[in-house]
Amino acid sequence: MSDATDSSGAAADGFEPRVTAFVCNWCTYTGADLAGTSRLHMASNVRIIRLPCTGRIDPLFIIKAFERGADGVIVSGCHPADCHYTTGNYHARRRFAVFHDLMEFIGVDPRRMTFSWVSASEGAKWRDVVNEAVTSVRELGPFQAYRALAPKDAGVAAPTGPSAEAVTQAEAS
Amino acid sequence: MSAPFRTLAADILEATGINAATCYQCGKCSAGCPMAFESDLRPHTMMRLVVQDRREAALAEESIWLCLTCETCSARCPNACDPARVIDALREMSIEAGVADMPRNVAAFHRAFLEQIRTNGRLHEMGMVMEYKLRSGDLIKDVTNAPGMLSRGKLSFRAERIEGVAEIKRIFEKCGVTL
Amino acid sequence: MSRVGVFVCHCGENIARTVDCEAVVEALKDHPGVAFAEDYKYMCSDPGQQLVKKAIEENDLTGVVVAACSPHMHEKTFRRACDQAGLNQYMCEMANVREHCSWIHEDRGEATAKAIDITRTIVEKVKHNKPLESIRIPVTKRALVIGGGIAGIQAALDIADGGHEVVLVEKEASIGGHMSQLSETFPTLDCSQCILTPRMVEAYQHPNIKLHTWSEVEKVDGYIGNFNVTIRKKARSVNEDLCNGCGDCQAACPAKRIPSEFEAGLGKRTAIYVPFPQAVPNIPVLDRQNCTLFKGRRKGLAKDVCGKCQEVCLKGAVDYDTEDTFIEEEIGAIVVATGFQLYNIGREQPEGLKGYGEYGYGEVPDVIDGLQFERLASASGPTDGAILRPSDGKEPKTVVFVHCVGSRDPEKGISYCSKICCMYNAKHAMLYKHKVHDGRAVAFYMDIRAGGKGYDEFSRRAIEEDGAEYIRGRVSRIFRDGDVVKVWGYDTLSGEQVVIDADMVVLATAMRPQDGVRELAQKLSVSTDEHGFINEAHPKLRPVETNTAGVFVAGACQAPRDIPEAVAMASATGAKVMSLFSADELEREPAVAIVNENTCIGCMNCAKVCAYGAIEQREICTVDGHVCGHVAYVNPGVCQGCGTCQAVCLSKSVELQTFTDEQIFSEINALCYWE
Amino acid sequence: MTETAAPSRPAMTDVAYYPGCSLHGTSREFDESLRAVTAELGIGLTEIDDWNCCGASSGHTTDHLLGVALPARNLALAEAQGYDTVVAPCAACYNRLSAARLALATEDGLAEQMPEIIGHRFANSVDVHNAVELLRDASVTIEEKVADTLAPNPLEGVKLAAYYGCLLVRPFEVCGYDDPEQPTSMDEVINACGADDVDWDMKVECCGGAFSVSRTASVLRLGRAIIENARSHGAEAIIVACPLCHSNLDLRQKAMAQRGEEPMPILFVTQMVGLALGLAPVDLGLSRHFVDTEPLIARLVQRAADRVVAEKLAKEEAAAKAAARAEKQKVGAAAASGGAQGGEAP
Repeated sequence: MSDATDSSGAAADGFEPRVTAFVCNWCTYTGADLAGTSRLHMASNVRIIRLPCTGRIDPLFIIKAFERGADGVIVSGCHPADCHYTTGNYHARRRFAVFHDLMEFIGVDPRRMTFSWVSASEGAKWRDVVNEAVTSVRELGPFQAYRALAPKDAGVAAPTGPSAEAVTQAEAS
Repeated sequence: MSAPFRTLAADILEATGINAATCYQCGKCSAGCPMAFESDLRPHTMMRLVVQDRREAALAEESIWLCLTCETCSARCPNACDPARVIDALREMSIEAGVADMPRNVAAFHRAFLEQIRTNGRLHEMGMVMEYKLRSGDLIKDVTNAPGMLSRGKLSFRAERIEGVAEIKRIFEKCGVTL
Repeated sequence: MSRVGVFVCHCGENIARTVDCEAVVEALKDHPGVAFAEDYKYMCSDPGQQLVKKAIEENDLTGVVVAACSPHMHEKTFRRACDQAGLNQYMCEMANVREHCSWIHEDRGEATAKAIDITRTIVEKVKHNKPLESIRIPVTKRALVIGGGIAGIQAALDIADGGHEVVLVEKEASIGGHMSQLSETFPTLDCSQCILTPRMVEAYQHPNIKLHTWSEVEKVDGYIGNFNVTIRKKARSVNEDLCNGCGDCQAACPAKRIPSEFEAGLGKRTAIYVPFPQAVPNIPVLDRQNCTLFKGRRKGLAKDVCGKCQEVCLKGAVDYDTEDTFIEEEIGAIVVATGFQLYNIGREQPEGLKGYGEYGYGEVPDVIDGLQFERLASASGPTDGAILRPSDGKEPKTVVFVHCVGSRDPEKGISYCSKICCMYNAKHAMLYKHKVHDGRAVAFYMDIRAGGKGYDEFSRRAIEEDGAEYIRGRVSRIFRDGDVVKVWGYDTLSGEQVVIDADMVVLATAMRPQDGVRELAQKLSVSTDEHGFINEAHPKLRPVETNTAGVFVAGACQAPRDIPEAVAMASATGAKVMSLFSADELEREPAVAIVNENTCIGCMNCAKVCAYGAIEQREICTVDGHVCGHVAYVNPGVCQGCGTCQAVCLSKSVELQTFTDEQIFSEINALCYWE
Repeated sequence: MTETAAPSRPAMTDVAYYPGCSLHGTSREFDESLRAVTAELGIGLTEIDDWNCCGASSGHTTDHLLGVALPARNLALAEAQGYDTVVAPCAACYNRLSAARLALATEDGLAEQMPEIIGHRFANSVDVHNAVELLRDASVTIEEKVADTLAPNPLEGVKLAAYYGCLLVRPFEVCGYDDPEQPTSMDEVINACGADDVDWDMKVECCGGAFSVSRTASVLRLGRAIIENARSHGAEAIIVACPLCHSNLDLRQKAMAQRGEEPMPILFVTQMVGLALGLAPVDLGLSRHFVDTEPLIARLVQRAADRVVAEKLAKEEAAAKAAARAEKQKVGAAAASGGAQGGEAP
């Protein structure tokens, strides 16, 4: 299935997707550091938000990102069984298995989401995850479905907490 | 079936789902193989040939026709490599590749056996033995037993033929087995 | 209104090459809440740090963002600088524009744009940072060592010699573990007892070591530096203070035919017994399961049918009515050294394992395991060191040693290599040949794994000098055929089947974790692998730590280990414990979750997902003191700051400091916006 | 009695019967004895209509698909004829049918192509059992029947070696009804017949199977080892449930035997049960063997008769003793009652 509105799909000319990555501090963030120290070049569309553990990731973060106009989201943490916090990534995995189904419901093409495990030693894998995610989102085109939901003060002045819409969206699950 | 660029291991994997690389050559299979005494190659050496991608050697090997399919090797394999199944597959390939250099009598036996099934739907031992003798050429052996068999009512001259024999012929065709 | 200072580092050329640092400064200067922005060549250098401090003081900044390298690199550096300048260190964050930007992009435009985004995001986060104080936890300087084998003894001695109290808990009647059962040890062939016994005595007599034998760990509460441990002292029926170890009770006991655990079933013991002559402490225990008196009591007989041991005990130390007692200990650090047990080939197997039907399920009398051979070869063993086979006591002229029984056999459920078998098989072959000169020692192996100082030389010696016959191949079948044990093998090197009529077969069965390790791990909230071995925190860099702070692991309970390794690990845990005890207080980052009791609905979802058991339920009371509900409470000492609890909190009442929803949402808002 | 003592496995009542070619030919005694025994035990066997050869072992030896398709047709027929269980006494057939069942259940796309190949609808819904399984599950009934037979049980205390061979127990994934290395099911049946199972070493070693005709030399070598081991453990006969094993050990035994060796009778498990149930040897096809079974049977019957006599004598003796004791006591009691105060009771 694709996004809820017709506005997406055909890629706009020269469209550069904005992809937000939620990564854990111990595996993927460090893996991304390694990619840097190994000078592995990759697409520049991804912005990383550092969290202690994928277990910390609230699905609302992802919904919020889309609501605020992200075209794609990456969630990446330690490999199963390698979690710095023992089991955090298992909870995350379970949570996102559910969330993945929820996405179609809330009108986001699941292909806009990338879930992956990247360990601290997998700089190259991180590069591939980034490049693949960016390419596939680029093909999908800009994500417009939530534009309507955008707060009038679209920009950087940050409202705190999730917007009412996002919450209701999530609770609808 | 096996494209030239395909490794033997790949073909085995496709045919049997067994990754020959899992064999660590411990030899437990060969230690229990009842035919190891008579055949040049033993279960674990077969696995080795597959890993080494020595297709010709493996398919032309007489030993694959000396396997009793008693499954002792597979039953005791520590790594679930299932050599018996692999050797089954090697036999099939050997026939398909036409390099089948099975001992004349073993081949003859299988042919005779299947021929019986195809024509009657059931095995007619008397007919089978006849057929086998003709194909293999060793006419003397077992002649001594035949009379005993007959007198004990174990052999009959009349073959049982089933009604669905046409279906059986069809099965052979569908499976692409020609004799 | 927050006043954030932004400091953009060139990192020489590392950042500046692809990121236009001035442009970043320009972009951030007018960003709401930014009071100061400047770039510098080497921000981490001393002048760079001075620049930061100065800026903080002059512009009384409420927050600092350093756009430079990864926080894993210099976060500490700059937080210290802020601290020195009087700004709470947790108001300082790094914007990673090097590893995550300048180093991985070529296009200067793109890189700069991204650098601006990254920095802006962190600024938005810092705006919502709160001044935090690092957590300080007091440390109880007393260690608990679980398991009195060689690893446990070594750990206990090292810590005790370091001047700290140690509580050593052993579930058997004596310390010493498996090493005390061994005859001689590879590769030096020195007598195990001779090198171990002094250590046992030393541990027993050490003023800093409190020894609890015939005891088990019942309950573990608390956290690093502050554990509260309950120890179950199993009913011994012998008063440890009164008993003088004269052994009269043992002599008097009528039940003499009980298979001895210490002799691996090859010897017999009494119901009241000291497991072996050199036992420490030399105080017997009464095995109530096999005791005539207790059998009688279980039958409900009116009066006791026995009581010999009590009668003969001049000290009156025997007491049939003792019961399990519990002692509580305040503990600062825990060392787990529960060791191993041998896999047996029998029909009955624990979940996930299979027995060896092809080897007769252990029902062939002259097929024994490695430990049993140790007892046969031991001078203090049931045969006084003579190699005699169990079935008829004859001296075996042909002995077959089989490597990898269970080990490296995924089909039986054990995929790993038990590591020590190659060595002790070589040793057994040697010992046998030394004792039975005209005997024949045949070893079936898959690979000889003799990695270790003097190890390979040792196993070669078994072959070259002592004439052990090594045959490369696994054994297919072992069965009793009349007087001999038939062994069907295969020599993969000569390509021939081998059938050996052996008089005795010794199986090198796999090393397994002790039973009950999983339960113990649960109590300690440390994790185990699929086989039940305790997981270390990091296989390379934290080999003796576990994922629970303050709990360390030594010896064969972590993976198959030989004696030198077990001892090395034990000493390593000793060092870890000592460094933990070196300070009176532990300092930890305040990256912990806190619960808002006013909004918490007490669903305890958080507790369910917490891997550390850091969250407990707390009663809340009204002013007049009666309970009006429950809320979650996070123990800051135990919490490791993963934030999983926050993600599952229904009422958004638990919050991970340093990663609050507020902070993260503002990051998201800063990143994502409609053009 | 049956209710209370019945094992967890209920004995089967009405099942489809797949004899396989051997039981219509060289091993017809297996068929005869099975029919006789099941009739006695009240198990209804109905031969699958128009069954075909399962192809063992040449089928799967030469072509995997053929090795699946031939058995599949029979399973399909059983389904169509309304059965959920098939009994295949021949170990080879049992193994092939079960193997096909497993392959069809596990290998992707295999089951789908079956209808097309075999020309029948096919749901892979029938269970496959072997004769030993059938009898083991009925062992309680067997014990009862044996107890109820008037004639003395000729198998009482006779040492019999249960020979499983390969195809009954291997591979475990396929058979799985018994331990592949130390099976006990046939021993259970032996015990149910009142005989003693021999603890020997060749229970699951291969006898040379399909090479009976094509590589007689191998068969002689392997068969000899088996018979010797059974003999050395004191077995009076070897019990089998596989036509291949039977013909190898029975028909080839003359060639294996060395001078002066007592021939070792080879009995089908069903023939053994038949004897215990008191059925006539000829109805069990025991006259069809190459190794003459008459000496054995004569010996056993004689022994049974002697035993009965011995027991009878023993009973009478015991009765006499008891009477004598009773007499003594009467006297003693009289003495006690008449005796002085404090006279001790006997």
